[in-house]
Amino acid sequence: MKSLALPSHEMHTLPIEDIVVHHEGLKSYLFRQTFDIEPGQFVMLWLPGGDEKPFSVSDVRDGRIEITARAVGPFSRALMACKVGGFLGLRGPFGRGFRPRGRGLIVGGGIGIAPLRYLVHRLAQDGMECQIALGARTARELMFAADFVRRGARLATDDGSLGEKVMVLALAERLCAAEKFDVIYGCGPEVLLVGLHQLAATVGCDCQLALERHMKCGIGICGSCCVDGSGICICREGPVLDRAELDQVADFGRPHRDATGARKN
Amino acid sequence: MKSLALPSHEMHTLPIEDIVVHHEGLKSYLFRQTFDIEPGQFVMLWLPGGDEKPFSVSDVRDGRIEITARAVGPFSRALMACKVGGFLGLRGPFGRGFRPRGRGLIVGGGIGIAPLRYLVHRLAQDGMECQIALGARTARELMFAADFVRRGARLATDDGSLGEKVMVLALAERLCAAEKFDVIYGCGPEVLLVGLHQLAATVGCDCQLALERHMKCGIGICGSCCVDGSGICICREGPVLDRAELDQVADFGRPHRDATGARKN
Amino acid sequence: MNPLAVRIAGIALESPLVLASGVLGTTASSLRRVAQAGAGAVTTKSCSLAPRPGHPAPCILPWKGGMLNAVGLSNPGIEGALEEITEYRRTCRTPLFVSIFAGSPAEFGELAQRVAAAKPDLIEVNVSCPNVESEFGAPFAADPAACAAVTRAVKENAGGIPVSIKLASQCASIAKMAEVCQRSGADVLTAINTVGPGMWIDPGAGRPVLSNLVGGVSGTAILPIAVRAVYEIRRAVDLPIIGTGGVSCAADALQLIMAGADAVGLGSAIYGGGIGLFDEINRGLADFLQSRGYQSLHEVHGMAHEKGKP
Amino acid sequence: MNPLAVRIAGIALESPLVLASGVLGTTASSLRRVAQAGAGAVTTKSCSLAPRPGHPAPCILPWKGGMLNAVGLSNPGIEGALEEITEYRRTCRTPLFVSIFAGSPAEFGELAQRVAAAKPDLIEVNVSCPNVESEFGAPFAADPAACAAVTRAVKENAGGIPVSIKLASQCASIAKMAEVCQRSGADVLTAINTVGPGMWIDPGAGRPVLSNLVGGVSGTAILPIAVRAVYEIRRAVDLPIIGTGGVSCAADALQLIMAGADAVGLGSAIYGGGIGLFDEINRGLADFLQSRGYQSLHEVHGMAHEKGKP
Ligand SMILES: Cc1cc2nc3c(=O)[nH]c(=O)nc-3n(C[C@H](O)[C@H](O)[C@H](O)COP(=O)(O)OP(=O)(O)OC[C@H]3O[C@@H](n4cnc5c(N)ncnc54)[C@H](O)[C@@H]3O)c2cc1C
Ligand SMILES: Cc1cc2nc3c(=O)[nH]c(=O)nc-3n(C[C@H](O)[C@H](O)[C@H](O)COP(=O)(O)OP(=O)(O)OC[C@H]3O[C@@H](n4cnc5c(N)ncnc54)[C@H](O)[C@@H]3O)c2cc1C
Ligand SMILES: Cc1cc2nc3c(=O)[nH]c(=O)nc-3n(C[C@H](O)[C@H](O)[C@H](O)COP(=O)(O)O)c2cc1C
Ligand SMILES: Cc1cc2nc3c(=O)[nH]c(=O)nc-3n(C[C@H](O)[C@H](O)[C@H](O)COP(=O)(O)O)c2cc1C
Ligand code: FES
Ligand code: FES
Repeated sequence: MKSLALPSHEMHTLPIEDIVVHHEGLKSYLFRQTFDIEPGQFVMLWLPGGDEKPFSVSDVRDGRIEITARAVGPFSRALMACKVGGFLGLRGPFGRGFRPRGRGLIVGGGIGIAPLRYLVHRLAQDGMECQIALGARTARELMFAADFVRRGARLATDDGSLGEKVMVLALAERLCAAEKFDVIYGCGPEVLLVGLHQLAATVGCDCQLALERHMKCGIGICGSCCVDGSGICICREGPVLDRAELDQVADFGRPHRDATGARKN
Repeated sequence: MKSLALPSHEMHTLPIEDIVVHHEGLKSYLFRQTFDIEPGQFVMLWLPGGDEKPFSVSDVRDGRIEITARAVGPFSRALMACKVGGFLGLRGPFGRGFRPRGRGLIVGGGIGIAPLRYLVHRLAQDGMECQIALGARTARELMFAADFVRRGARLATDDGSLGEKVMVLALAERLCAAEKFDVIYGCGPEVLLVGLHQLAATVGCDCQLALERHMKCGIGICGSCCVDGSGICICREGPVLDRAELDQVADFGRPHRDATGARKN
Repeated sequence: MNPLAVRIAGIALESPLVLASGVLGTTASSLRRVAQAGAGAVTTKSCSLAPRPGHPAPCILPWKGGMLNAVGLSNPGIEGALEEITEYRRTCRTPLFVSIFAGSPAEFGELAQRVAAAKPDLIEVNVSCPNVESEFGAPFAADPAACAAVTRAVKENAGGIPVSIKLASQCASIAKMAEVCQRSGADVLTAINTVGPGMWIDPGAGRPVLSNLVGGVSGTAILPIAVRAVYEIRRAVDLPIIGTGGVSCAADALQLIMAGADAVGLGSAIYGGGIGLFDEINRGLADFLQSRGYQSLHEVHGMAHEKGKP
Repeated sequence: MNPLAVRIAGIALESPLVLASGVLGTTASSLRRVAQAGAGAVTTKSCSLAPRPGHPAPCILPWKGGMLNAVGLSNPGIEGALEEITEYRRTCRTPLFVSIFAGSPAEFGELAQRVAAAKPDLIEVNVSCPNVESEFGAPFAADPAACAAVTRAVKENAGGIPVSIKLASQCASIAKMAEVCQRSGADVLTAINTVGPGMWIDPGAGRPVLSNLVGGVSGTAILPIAVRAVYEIRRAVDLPIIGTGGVSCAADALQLIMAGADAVGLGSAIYGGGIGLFDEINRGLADFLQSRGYQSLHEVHGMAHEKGKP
């Protein structure tokens, strides 16, 4: 007679211990670490009295969890207004993160760079080799650039303000032509992920790509994050899917669903 | 943020595997052992569709739990009518049992002999020495006599039909005069227990005596088993109390309470 | 013979376990996935005529005793729902129950008619939503007359598809409500919906967590209330019952079945057990039957009502 | 200054934690023991004019989500209760709340008068018992007029001793009930009593376990319902509230306090935690206050009602 498991997703209401301002609309928030979380997993971040949204972790070090957010709408703008000492609610860890193995190619675009930073740190810690290719619209959107460059990352921007003026997918293709990887780890706009999925198929390696879908519960109950096709929950079995799992995602790279559950067109 | 402990008192509904008939109003019931229970602890025994009452365990061996009951009223009479294969509900273990230490004198009267049988077996198993004195009204009320005699027990009956024709307390006093014990373990009518408590004080040893009070819940909630004085719950901190604890029982050997909570006079 | 096979209102289920409405029930793909995991039938998230985004997160909160939710009946509206129903039908044979809700009997009738065209196996009527025509916006589920009107409106428009009314425990007498529904033409009853409502305050923030402040209580916390509700309904009427509320293991499901449920809904516990729970509970039920020498679930159905010794 | 000291209706409590009625509350000795364990006040088991043996066991059943009970209001009657009250008073200074119940307003008045003579600190009125004068034997707690009549009858006979009405969540609106009680003279409100009722069937026996078949649900399962009830009551009236239901740790107690409770009842959780729980929760509350830099509980009292950012 098994009983309902106790939730591992209790609210951890914690003061912001520090804020790193990349620019006014792109900041990293540091909290005391009160639970374990792996690269690619996410937290639900609650503005007490307001909404709660999914955010990856951009680092865990020295007993602190770091979240990096970009202002895109009402929630993330409210987040930008939070000050050190203010209390936010974190629940987690949610989902299934990256499962590092072998030699990796790490490819990120835009805010998708955030979880990859934690992944890179973790791989370095575990002595696993990897190449890194990152892209963003402009230099100021490419956060943590110095840290990444120190680890040998190739950079690309749309306007050439940092690194090469190419698409990050082109960097990735170039690296794949030069050497053999076991896995491509990716996070960023879905169009980039579709490209990486094809690239992995072409060069014959696996991939682990972090998807985004509309999330309400984060725990595999509401169904709002379920992909068409296999029907799996991105919040629970994802957000990181491997190549075979992505083959079963019918709406990969295609319009997906909004808060009503209707397909966006 | 601790959550309510899961109950260890789930219902175990089990078929009666065997019945030992001491006489028509005194039987032992054997069940498959599905939980651990110590000598002196008790179970709540449920007749499905009927009441539930507290019963000690008279043995645990070969993966079976044994309960020995005497017919005294409606519940125990219904129990006597149960057949092998019939299902009864057991919840347990409840309460705090005997805490064996040093050299023991075991003294029991009437149905109070039942839990002492398990205690004697356990002491023998653990290689701890003890003397045994048991009493009952008649030979047929003195169950397990052969087993006990094999272990050196002194027996007494009111009518002299087995062992000596004295009060069991007298046997106990005689044994205490002859040698020194660390603990007197006792179970039986409260008047016997009061005598043993005094005996322990007189000879200067500890005692561990199993009390009975009216029980409804067995888990320290309803308060019906609370003793006057210290106010402790017999179902939870007892039924086995030591000498110091008994010193704080204001109604020890005096009228105690019925199902309404009123003092019986 | 499959010992777990049951039949309600003529619908044959391979397992008594039914995915409860509102859980993983918006898209054809996720419904199909749950069906493949061992559900005997799947119920869609309740749909309304117009799309509804529902309440913002936090709207689903697991807590130590179960779950709280104030999803706010988000759904893509009947158009979107019909697309999913059609797609599900095309790719999966497991019986499909479509849940609907509306603000008035007339709207319920309209919805039923549109849903019936897609030929689900059963239409489940969620009456735990505010009745916009009532003076106080009280839910239909607490008002016998309103509930009767809804039942009739849906029946008239369901084109012969069996109709289940989903009762709530928050009413003066759930047995009375069951009788009213039976008289008004219900073919099946589902019981219960969420209980409460409840509120969860995060002490660290000093604020209620749910964006809607309060939400319905489900999961383990409500199991005894669901068992009592099913027991009372079974005593009052002889309609098939989909017993729902707090089930997370085979023993829980057996409680509902012994109280009189013909099928058993499963919702919140998927959080703790994943969709593998369907298979796990199916196996637990089969093991129980075998260990007691029963040939099928029918032998224990409603047995808690029998008097005397077991 | 003791940061946990609170005052309700002029009664000074050293801790907000109150032993809930019906738990370890029949004898002077056990009440005293709980007081010594750190309760700010203790409530007696509800007593009636005549003695009542209550229902046979099983009448209290812990289950994975909390507790079920159908003790059947067993009590030694007012004579026996008065003896215990006197004995408690003689040996213990911790405030004593005496709970009473009866079948009619007149009987409630008579009980109140007799209890008042023993000078408890507060009389708590258990209105979750059937009203013998009502056509359906429905509990007073669900009927505003009956509840008002009881409140007035007790107030008139309480000789100035503060009176708390103990509300149940099973009513159309607990906020409305609170208003009715306030208007009728209540000094304090206690909320909530048990929820449900619920039933637990043992699958092995195929029978309901409680001898009474159904019982009230308490413990963790009802915490969110209690929090919501207190929140609603606090919005409706400004009487002190003894928030009760499902508390088993300091965080739970804080939920009720932030929802608006002035004191916090503790009952079922004593099963899991023993009476050591009083001390444990007291320490947890003090730690929370200190870690957040608050001087006293008053600073967080009702804070969940404040709008905007924390
Ligand atoms: C697994 C996961 C990890 C994420 N990690 C990060 C991160 O590390 N840093 C970061 O800045 N952002 C991250 N996001 C995105 C972040 O959740 C949204 O940017 C944020 O919710 C936007 O809210 P808003 O009110 O500011 O904008 P809105 O105007 O509400 O929305 C802007 C866009 O954000 C997305 N979005 C909005 N609400 C949700 C939701 N509930 N679930 C999923 N997507 C939503 C949609 O694409 C929407 O079009 C992550 C999303 C997911 C699913
Ligand atoms: C800790 C404990 C261990 C026990 N172990 C045994 C045992 O091993 N074998 C055995 O035969 N008996 C044992 N008893 C006693 C047994 O519980 C009662 O004999 C039985 O409940 C009688 O029920 P009845 O309906 O047959 O008789 P009733 O006519 O109801 O009662 C007869 C007498 O039994 C006692 N009794 C009745 N109900 C209860 C109750 N709920 N709680 C406590 N005492 C009650 C009272 O002294 C009462 O006067 C034990 C009791 C306790 C408290
Ligand atoms: C997140 C969530 C959403 C729900 N949405 C609906 C719904 O749309 N329609 C409905 O009738 N019931 C809905 N329910 C109620 C469930 O169908 C079910 O009756 C209730 O949760 C009790 O079952 P459970 O304890 O197994 O979850 C919802 C429940 C949950 C937890
Ligand atoms: C075994 C038991 C007996 C109870 N008896 C009474 C009672 O006599 N009078 C009363 O007003 N409430 C009674 N209650 C209700 C409690 O006082 C309390 O309101 C309820 O249990 C919720 O609190 P909890 O979850 O902390 O137990 C009883 C509860 C339990 C568990
Ligand atoms: S976000 Fe609810 S199921 Fe994934
Ligand atoms: S039997 Fe209920 S407290 Fe001991």
